[in-house]
Amino acid sequence: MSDSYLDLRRKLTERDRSLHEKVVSLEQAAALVKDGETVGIGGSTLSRTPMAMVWALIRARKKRLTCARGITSSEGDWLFGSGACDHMITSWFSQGIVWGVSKVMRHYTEQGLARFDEWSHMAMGMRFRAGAMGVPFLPMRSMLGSDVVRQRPEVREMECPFTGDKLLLVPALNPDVALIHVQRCDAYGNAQMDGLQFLDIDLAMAATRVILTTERIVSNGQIRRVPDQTKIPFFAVEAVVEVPFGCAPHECSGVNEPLFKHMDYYTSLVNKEPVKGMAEYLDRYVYGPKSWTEYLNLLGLDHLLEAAKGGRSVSNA
Amino acid sequence: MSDSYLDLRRKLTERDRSLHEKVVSLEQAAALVKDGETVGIGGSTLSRTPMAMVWALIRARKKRLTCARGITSSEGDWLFGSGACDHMITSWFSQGIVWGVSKVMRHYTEQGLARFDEWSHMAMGMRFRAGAMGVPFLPMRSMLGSDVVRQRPEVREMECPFTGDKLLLVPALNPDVALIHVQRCDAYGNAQMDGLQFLDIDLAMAATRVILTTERIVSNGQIRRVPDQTKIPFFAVEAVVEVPFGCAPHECSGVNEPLFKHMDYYTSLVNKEPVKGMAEYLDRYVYGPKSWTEYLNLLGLDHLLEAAKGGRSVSNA
Amino acid sequence: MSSTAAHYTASELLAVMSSRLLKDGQIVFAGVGIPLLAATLAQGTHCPGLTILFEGGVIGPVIEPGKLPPSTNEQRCTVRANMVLASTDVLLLLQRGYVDIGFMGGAQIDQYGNLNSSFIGDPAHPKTRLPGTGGGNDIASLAQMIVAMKHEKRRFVEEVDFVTSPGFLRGGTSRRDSGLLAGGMYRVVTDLGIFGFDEQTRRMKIVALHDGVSIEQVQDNTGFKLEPARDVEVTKRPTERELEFLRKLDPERLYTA
Amino acid sequence: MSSTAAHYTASELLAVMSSRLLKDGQIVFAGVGIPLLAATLAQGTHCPGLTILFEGGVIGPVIEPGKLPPSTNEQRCTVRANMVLASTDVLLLLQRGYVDIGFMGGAQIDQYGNLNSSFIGDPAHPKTRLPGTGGGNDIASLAQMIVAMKHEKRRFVEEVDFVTSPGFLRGGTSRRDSGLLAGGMYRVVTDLGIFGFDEQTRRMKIVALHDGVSIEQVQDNTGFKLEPARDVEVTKRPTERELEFLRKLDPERLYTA
Repeated sequence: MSDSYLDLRRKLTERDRSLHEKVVSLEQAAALVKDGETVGIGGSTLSRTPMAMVWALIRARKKRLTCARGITSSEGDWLFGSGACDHMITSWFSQGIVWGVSKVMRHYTEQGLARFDEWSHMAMGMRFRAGAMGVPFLPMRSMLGSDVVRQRPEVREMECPFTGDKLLLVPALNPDVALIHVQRCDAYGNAQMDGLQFLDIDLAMAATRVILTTERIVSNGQIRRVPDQTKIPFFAVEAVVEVPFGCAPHECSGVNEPLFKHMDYYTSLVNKEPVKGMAEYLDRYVYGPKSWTEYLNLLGLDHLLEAAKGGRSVSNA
Repeated sequence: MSDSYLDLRRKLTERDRSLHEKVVSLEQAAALVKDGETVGIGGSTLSRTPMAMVWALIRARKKRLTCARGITSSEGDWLFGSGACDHMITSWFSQGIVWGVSKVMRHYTEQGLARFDEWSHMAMGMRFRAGAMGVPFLPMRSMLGSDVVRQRPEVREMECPFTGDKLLLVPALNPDVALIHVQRCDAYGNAQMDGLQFLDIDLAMAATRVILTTERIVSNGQIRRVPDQTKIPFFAVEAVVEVPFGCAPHECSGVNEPLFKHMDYYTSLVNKEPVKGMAEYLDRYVYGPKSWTEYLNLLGLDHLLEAAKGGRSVSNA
Repeated sequence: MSSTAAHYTASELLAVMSSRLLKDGQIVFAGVGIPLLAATLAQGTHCPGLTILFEGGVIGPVIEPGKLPPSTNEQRCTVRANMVLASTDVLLLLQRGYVDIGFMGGAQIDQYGNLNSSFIGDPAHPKTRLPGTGGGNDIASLAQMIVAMKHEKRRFVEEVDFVTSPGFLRGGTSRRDSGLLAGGMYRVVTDLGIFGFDEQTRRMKIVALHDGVSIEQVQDNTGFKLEPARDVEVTKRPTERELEFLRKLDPERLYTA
Repeated sequence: MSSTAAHYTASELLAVMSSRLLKDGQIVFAGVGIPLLAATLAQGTHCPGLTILFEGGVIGPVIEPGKLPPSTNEQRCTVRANMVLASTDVLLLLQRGYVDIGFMGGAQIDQYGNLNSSFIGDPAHPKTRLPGTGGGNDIASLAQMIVAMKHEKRRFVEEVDFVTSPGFLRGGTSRRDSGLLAGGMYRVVTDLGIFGFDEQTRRMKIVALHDGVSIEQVQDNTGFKLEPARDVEVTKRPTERELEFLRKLDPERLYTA
């Protein structure tokens, strides 16, 4: 985060940015993330969360990750509860509005076991956008005057040299790696996504490298037929993993709605006993299964197909 | 351009921003532009230029317009030569690389009859983007050190409070009106476009109001089936005009390639005698025809269909 | 008035009263729950040309009865929308000035309309860490606000523990002095009445009371002194049509129980 | 060497010599004309993994022989591209640091590699108003540059009338001191030779001469003193394969006549 402009550029040039195949397994992709790195997480709340990749990072016993996301849901619980992450940078952190306040988030933050830096949602967007643009900050007009800004020594206020308006300058956030799940991409990492984009495009361009998970890998020819649908260019991408239902139990637009019954079960389990409940959940659902497919099986094929029916039919209306 | 933040907001709230039909004729749309206003022009060079709207403004004998565009081609000649515009804000101004330097642009700028403010292309993009974001400026890292910046008293240099880097702050450009041509939109102004977007989306959101010309008007239902393809929201739009081949003699992606033979004829005519040649051209092609369709007829149906064949087949490869 | 209309929940009352504050043609940035119900109700009654925006990145969706989205970041929010765009860009519409009304719920509010959704107790050692602002701070900073919430003394406090979403901050010109040039609290809608803010002091005041509610009852449930406006009106009870619309919209009573 | 290879135009020489400077895997921001021909030639010879970016907003297009785009803002630029994006965003890739080489033509260059495409004569009262920078200033400000141009005394001047696209400005550290932290002139390719810039003074120097060209000939066609590098190489003449590729690409000789 405190890299100089030239450091940020150098990190990009150190990568092989030619058009080459980069399809790997979840485990191989997890090995690309180092302990202590800053990880940007795509999607928002219950939507297009790169859950399979978060699951793989926890299984790989990552430590001391700093994670950043627009709005954080149960994947934040997992990251805190597993010990993979001790620092979330986000605008909102719970399991989802319908389940009330996350007791896991409360336990870790109130006990001082982990840090939750709060920014406004637009500020998160501006920080990724500044990072994507290669500028050290962007100016904005919210957060001013509130206590949210008083908790954030990272910002600066300025008087606009053009208008005299008071503006808030928020610093660029350039994660070491971004985890992003898309509906389709090619083997090189040219990614196309449907529905809500959230902050993902700025996040992808702000990060030093992107790990893509995708519902399916399509041919480069398919991408090239509609290049104006490509949202992330291959040269930003370090690895591509094909993971059907890679957001479960969260949703993926046009693919599946959230697995609400599983989320109900999950929240009641971990909110009852944030540490013990989470340990039980992680043992059973994250460390236990041999593969992501086995994890999906644990969620239940009937539940999965029901959620998929809802996801596929969302635009039928 | 020197409106305060609250003035800019007020101008938006003065418009009827409800979902309502706003289909008008070219002539009615031209009446929405007032003498002396700042007009942002969509597209770039020979592409997706809102030529029909420029044509209509000239026929309506507009005066003292300030026009802004990423890259300016022969529509800039028309605007200078007709007397509709005496001030272009752009990064490049000629007829197109293949025709050399525009003698019309040269005549008007070298004789001091009109002003051509030069900014870098990215600076034009940043100025529209700042306008679209509701901030008074954006920071950037180019133009510094060059003579381009020395000609621009509008900018400020700053030392970044985060990094100490020298940055250029370019002021927001919020045109009174933006003219944008799209492949399709609905009667409310929800616009979808194919291929190159250029600066159009930022321009649309920076402007106080948008006049859309479109190859065809589609139903709102068609728009709502793929809302993630909508690029300009209806509430930014003041008027919608259906104008097939509305970019001729320039191109519209997927619709027609440039009418090169007409452009060859045009450039040889006006570059030989910038004033007299232009007067002749305007009389014949702009003031003369009774309608845009009659103008297209003057270009030649054979030429038009040939260009359309090229435009339609561009993605066949 | 029919017997159906005679019975309604506090949440239904909130939704109806809030919906009546919306005007046709407005662009409303809405949260899920009461705000979304109220905005949809307004569309179905007196505001056919009302446009809803969602924080996830949605302009002008159609809310299907029985398929309420669980958050503003979910695909159900995009159904038959006019436009889906990046979250950052929909939030920037607030900053650009395209939004007439920001409309959200509140957990804790103070006399100047400041909202807290971050911390109960001292932020350095909080009793409770709440989920935080989301887009709330941006909405409250950049648009005229309507807030719908239950009227309880612990929620209506003299000074919030933490200003997550700014109202008029410390009153007077303090909001503008902080650099927040536009927007501000317009109305707070509760199950007891409707509240506005004094033009000078920016303190909350009573604008209207719901049928059968007294000023004393409001004051008893408020942790600071509430002045009545010059003419305190009495609101009209929810109509059968309004209640039926709401019950069709939310048949499982997720938000209106 | 065959007889075909023995005959080539100055433009063909420029295209071939420039293409050889490109390396596989690079991301090249290319203008139309010689730069695009050279980049496409490189793809067809030693750089199959080279990616071309266009200012209009294109990543990784496929250039079809005989269908060269007339500008970098035209739909032909998008044919079979990997991605099409806003012009502002493709230019921001330069600022972010994603571009290895900016590659353009030049009308007038000076001893520090500054390019002028804005004014001939005094900018306040110019003899000739030229079209201006387009994206040239951005490319030259933010990326390592290769410039391909005809070698004429009136084009190679001691000091350009106007710095449109910055090289090393006034030499030494002046470029960096101006805030341009990255990029800078890498090579100038002409029909006489290949030129680089001294690491300290940042003045142009002779890196290589084309077959049969003397240092004197270069100096006679240059408006400032050109020092030779320590070892001035002699370039290898264009091969038959290179020339055939170019002639297939541009059968109408739009850019190679």
